[in-house]
Amino acid sequence: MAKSWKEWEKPVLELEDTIKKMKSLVDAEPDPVRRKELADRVADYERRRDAYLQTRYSRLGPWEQVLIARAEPRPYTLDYINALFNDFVELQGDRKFGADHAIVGGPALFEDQPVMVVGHQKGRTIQERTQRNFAMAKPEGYRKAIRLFEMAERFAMPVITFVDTPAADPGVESESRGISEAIAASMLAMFELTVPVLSVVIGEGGSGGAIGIAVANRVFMQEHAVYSVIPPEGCAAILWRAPEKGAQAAAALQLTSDSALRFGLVDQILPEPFGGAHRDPSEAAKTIREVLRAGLAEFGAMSPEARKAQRAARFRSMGEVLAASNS
Amino acid sequence: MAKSWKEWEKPVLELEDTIKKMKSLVDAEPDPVRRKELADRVADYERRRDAYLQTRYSRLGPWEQVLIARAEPRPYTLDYINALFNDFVELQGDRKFGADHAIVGGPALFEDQPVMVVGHQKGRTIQERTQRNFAMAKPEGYRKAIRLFEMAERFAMPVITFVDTPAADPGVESESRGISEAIAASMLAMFELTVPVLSVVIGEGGSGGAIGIAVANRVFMQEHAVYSVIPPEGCAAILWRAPEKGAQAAAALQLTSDSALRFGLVDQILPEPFGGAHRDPSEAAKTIREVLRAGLAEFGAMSPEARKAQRAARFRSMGEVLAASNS
Amino acid sequence: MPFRRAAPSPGAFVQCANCRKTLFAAEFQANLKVCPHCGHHHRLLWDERVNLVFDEGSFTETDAELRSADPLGFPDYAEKHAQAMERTGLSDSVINGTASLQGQKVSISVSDFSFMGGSMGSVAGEKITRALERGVSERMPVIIFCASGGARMQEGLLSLMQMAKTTAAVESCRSNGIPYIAVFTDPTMAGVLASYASIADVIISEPKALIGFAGARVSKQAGVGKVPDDFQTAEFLLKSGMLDRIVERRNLRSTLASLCRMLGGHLMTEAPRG
Amino acid sequence: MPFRRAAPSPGAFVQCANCRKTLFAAEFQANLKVCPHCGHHHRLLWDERVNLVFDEGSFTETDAELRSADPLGFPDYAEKHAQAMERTGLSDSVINGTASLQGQKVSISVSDFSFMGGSMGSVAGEKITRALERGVSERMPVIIFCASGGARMQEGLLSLMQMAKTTAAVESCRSNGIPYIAVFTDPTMAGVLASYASIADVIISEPKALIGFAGARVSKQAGVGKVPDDFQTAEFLLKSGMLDRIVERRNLRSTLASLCRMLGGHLMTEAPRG
Ligand SMILES: [Zn+2]
Ligand SMILES: [Zn+2]
Repeated sequence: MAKSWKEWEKPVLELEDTIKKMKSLVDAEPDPVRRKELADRVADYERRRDAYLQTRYSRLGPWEQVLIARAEPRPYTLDYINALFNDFVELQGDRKFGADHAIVGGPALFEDQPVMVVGHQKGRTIQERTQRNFAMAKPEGYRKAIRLFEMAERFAMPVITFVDTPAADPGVESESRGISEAIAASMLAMFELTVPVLSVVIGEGGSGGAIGIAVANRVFMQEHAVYSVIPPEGCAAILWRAPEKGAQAAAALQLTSDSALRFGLVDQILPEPFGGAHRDPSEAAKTIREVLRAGLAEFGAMSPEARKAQRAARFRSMGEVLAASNS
Repeated sequence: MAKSWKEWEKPVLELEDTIKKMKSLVDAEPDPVRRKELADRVADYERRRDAYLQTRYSRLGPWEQVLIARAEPRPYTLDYINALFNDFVELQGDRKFGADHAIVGGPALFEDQPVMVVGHQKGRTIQERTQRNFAMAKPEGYRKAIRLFEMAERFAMPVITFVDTPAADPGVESESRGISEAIAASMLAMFELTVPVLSVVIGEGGSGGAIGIAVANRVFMQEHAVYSVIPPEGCAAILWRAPEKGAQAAAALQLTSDSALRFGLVDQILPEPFGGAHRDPSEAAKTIREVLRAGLAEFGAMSPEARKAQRAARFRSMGEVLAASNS
Repeated sequence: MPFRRAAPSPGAFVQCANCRKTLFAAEFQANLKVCPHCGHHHRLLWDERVNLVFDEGSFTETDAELRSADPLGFPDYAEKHAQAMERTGLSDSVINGTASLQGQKVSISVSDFSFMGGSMGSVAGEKITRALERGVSERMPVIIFCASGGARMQEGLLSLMQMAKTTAAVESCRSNGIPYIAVFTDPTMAGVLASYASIADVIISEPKALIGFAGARVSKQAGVGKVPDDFQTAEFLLKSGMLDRIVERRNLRSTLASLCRMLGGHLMTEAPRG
Repeated sequence: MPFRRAAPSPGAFVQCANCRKTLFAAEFQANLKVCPHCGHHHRLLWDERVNLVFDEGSFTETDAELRSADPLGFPDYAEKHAQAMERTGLSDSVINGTASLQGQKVSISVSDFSFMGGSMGSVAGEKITRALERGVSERMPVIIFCASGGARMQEGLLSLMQMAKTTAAVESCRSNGIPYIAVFTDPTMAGVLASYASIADVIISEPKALIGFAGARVSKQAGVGKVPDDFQTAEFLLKSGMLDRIVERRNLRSTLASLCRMLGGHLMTEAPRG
């Protein structure tokens, strides 16, 4: 069982190192024939790298998907906000208790249209990770989100959310301030909206912490994101008293994008540049841009009542039950 | 300057002591003539007591009004709830942070009609006073009130509030959890209501802490209650750097019920049994019952939109301004 | 479905799970499974709960035909589920129905912790949703008795989505003026607490019930401050503003009846619909 | 009313109220009264504020005819008020108007602390209310700059009622889709903070502004816990979730313009009314 996404990216990193060195040789080579030869070899190496990435990423197992969904170089919410929106003004207060940096949000322009953006935010440096509590939001994070959702409704702004959290914060303080109520109230607030709501699962869709801001008219999921009712390690701990069996649990939980699509729980998988979104963030953003544009057009054309009803109906249909013939 | 309402009630208490003793003499007296004589004297003492109370309470100065409004034997919110309503079920949670016992509230039946009752609650024992923080509500008290107002709206229940607080809690914790926001949001929630809202100022109408739950279609004020923008001691401290000049400040602030009525800031003064509501709580409750009944009938007959508009218009008209002829 | 269980045999004993005192089973049962010594409220089976609260003979089960589908083919799930059905005589962790409460008709849903820890998969989520929707369509208050360890992980993401689905049904109650009262019983946890349970109009809990988002061990590891002695108990949640009141079992019926009468008052007087 | 004040005489000096360094008055003025050494944001007069934020020459004053009435005949009030008018050239603590912000028309209200501590009596309450109502009637965003010690006690209960009156006007903005942005400047206190100021859609503060419900001395006496060093500063309120952001004076114009453009976007595209 792999411990990090770096394990299978090691050959790539080595290849890229070689390519880089050879490229400097190409530049330095005076003889045109010899230069051509070297350039061909570089191109060959690049093809090999691409082929490897394409093969490797097309057959990632569920556990490897978990690892890549959690990978630090993966683009985070603020990366996409910077790439996709203009004039983002972050609004911080929940107006009740505190400022939670595990969820960011505020108004922004998407192709000149005002929208309200809300998303979980991880950190890259140790300091930022601590400040953002590893994107594990506390009650005040969800209450800030609620405030922004309600503001969007008042000003007829579509809502766009980015989902990327291991889980909601489970600490003693979060319990005492009602983390459960905050998550439930956030979902409730999203069901009350009559503006269009679009969500994109960009990394870890971690249980209640994720669904708390993912009650949308349409939910997109990036190819290598995961979405799960419980972290695989937690599942393994409960089922087999063996948290290290996370890989087995990941397989059992079917937490990958293709499973979520198959069960009708997300609406569309967003293909990532091969080798993952982190290899080409602007290409990944472009894909998101296109589905957001289409989604805003589609739901923008609906009546407010129809948007609210569609959202409720979308979730109403979820679940697989049988009916006993005689009861 | 009196320090306590007991100062002018001392002669009454002495008289009542005498009356009590004489009554036992009457009962013990075998001779009918002598008994008649004694009984006449008792009646005479009672007349004198009543006359004293009536005179004394009809000419209480502003500062004495402040003292009586704060007096411990005065009926508090829960006393009136018990006297006026059936089936009161106290609901405690603000669903955000805590349970504040300085404000109580919940659904109850008023003459078989479901209503939502909310009020500041003082304590009589030292223990209860501490538990209720002297009726100085924290943010969670106002947020509980907001929750109850919104619930009343969902279930078409009229709202009745009882106002009796020296002030909102000014402590460091209340500041950090947004006592100002909580008061403002509570007023806002009351302006949003389309159900009838009636308020009764029963004791101390203490500045922001009071108006926070007093945004009603009709505001009643008991005869000996006070309603002020600032406690007189605080006013004296600011104006004259002499908190002990509370009596002067009380006069300057015009915080009595007749002033409030004269400025059109309350709609009706509720006469109290002579000697104050505490001398006959059930009589005081009866007066409140009648105005509540009339108020519910009057506003119950209005449309929801008209009720909301009347409430906004009521407060819109408050304030005394002049217009300069040339500007 | 067996509705009234057999009375305990005369002379049988049980032990209080809290104070460990030995009690006559019949007396224990007669005392609503509340220990006469320490007041501990032991867990009730779903039908004991129904008998405790609602008018005698007024309960009619609904949605009984729903069965779990094992959509993921999750390891051992089909087996465990079949065993639970066998052992409890129930088809899943939630039982729906209508009943009357001091004469007022209500839509109810009762979780039974003895069925796979009361966990919420597609069937439980569908039933909770239908109980709330029935309140809306038939204009009556909804009472849900919670007893659950959380979402049922064996149904994966489908279970997580039940959180949203049930919340949508609560939204429908709220926007249609239907009162919804939640009663937390021991335990009310995780995905259930973080969805329909916590957004009821009124929340009541039985004394000492365990109520929380995360397992206590996880919370304590995650927290930096000290852990209160009563952490994740009903008493802790009351202080934290998450509950409206803690009601002893013997007063539950009258409290719920008062609340339904008052919050549902407008349903009595409104013009009949469609 | 004098709109542009005279420039400071060349060579004049001022002292920073925070770091006590001596500054050239002209430089200080050019730097928007922000100390170049310590970044301290000194209080602005109302017209300096308007010049700082809005498009040049776009300000038109409204509601200038309103005058205080001394309804209580409060000791010394008439005198103090007359002196304040004399000293400041203002008629009361709040100045209303319309202006444009990067071309977008907005309704504005500016409190000036130099007039009786920016306190809110009937005139200030009426003006705040009208600025908000003008936003509703003319379909434009509202920006209110707060600078106030609280309610004006010399108008007694009438001042307290301004809290409710202004809140009603905020409610009208909210239910009519009119964005309302509050800018807290040093100081924003008491009855102003506990009414219209705290329920703006977006709340911005200048750095280090004093913001609080009660006087710091009262708070400290009332509290049991320890008092944070930054108690009742903008930075404290940001951490407490009461503000959306702290914006330096030089960025205020662009932040406000962005917000008005985005939150008021629907006002641009809607069909013209009445
Ligand atoms: Zn026991
Ligand atoms: Zn300085």
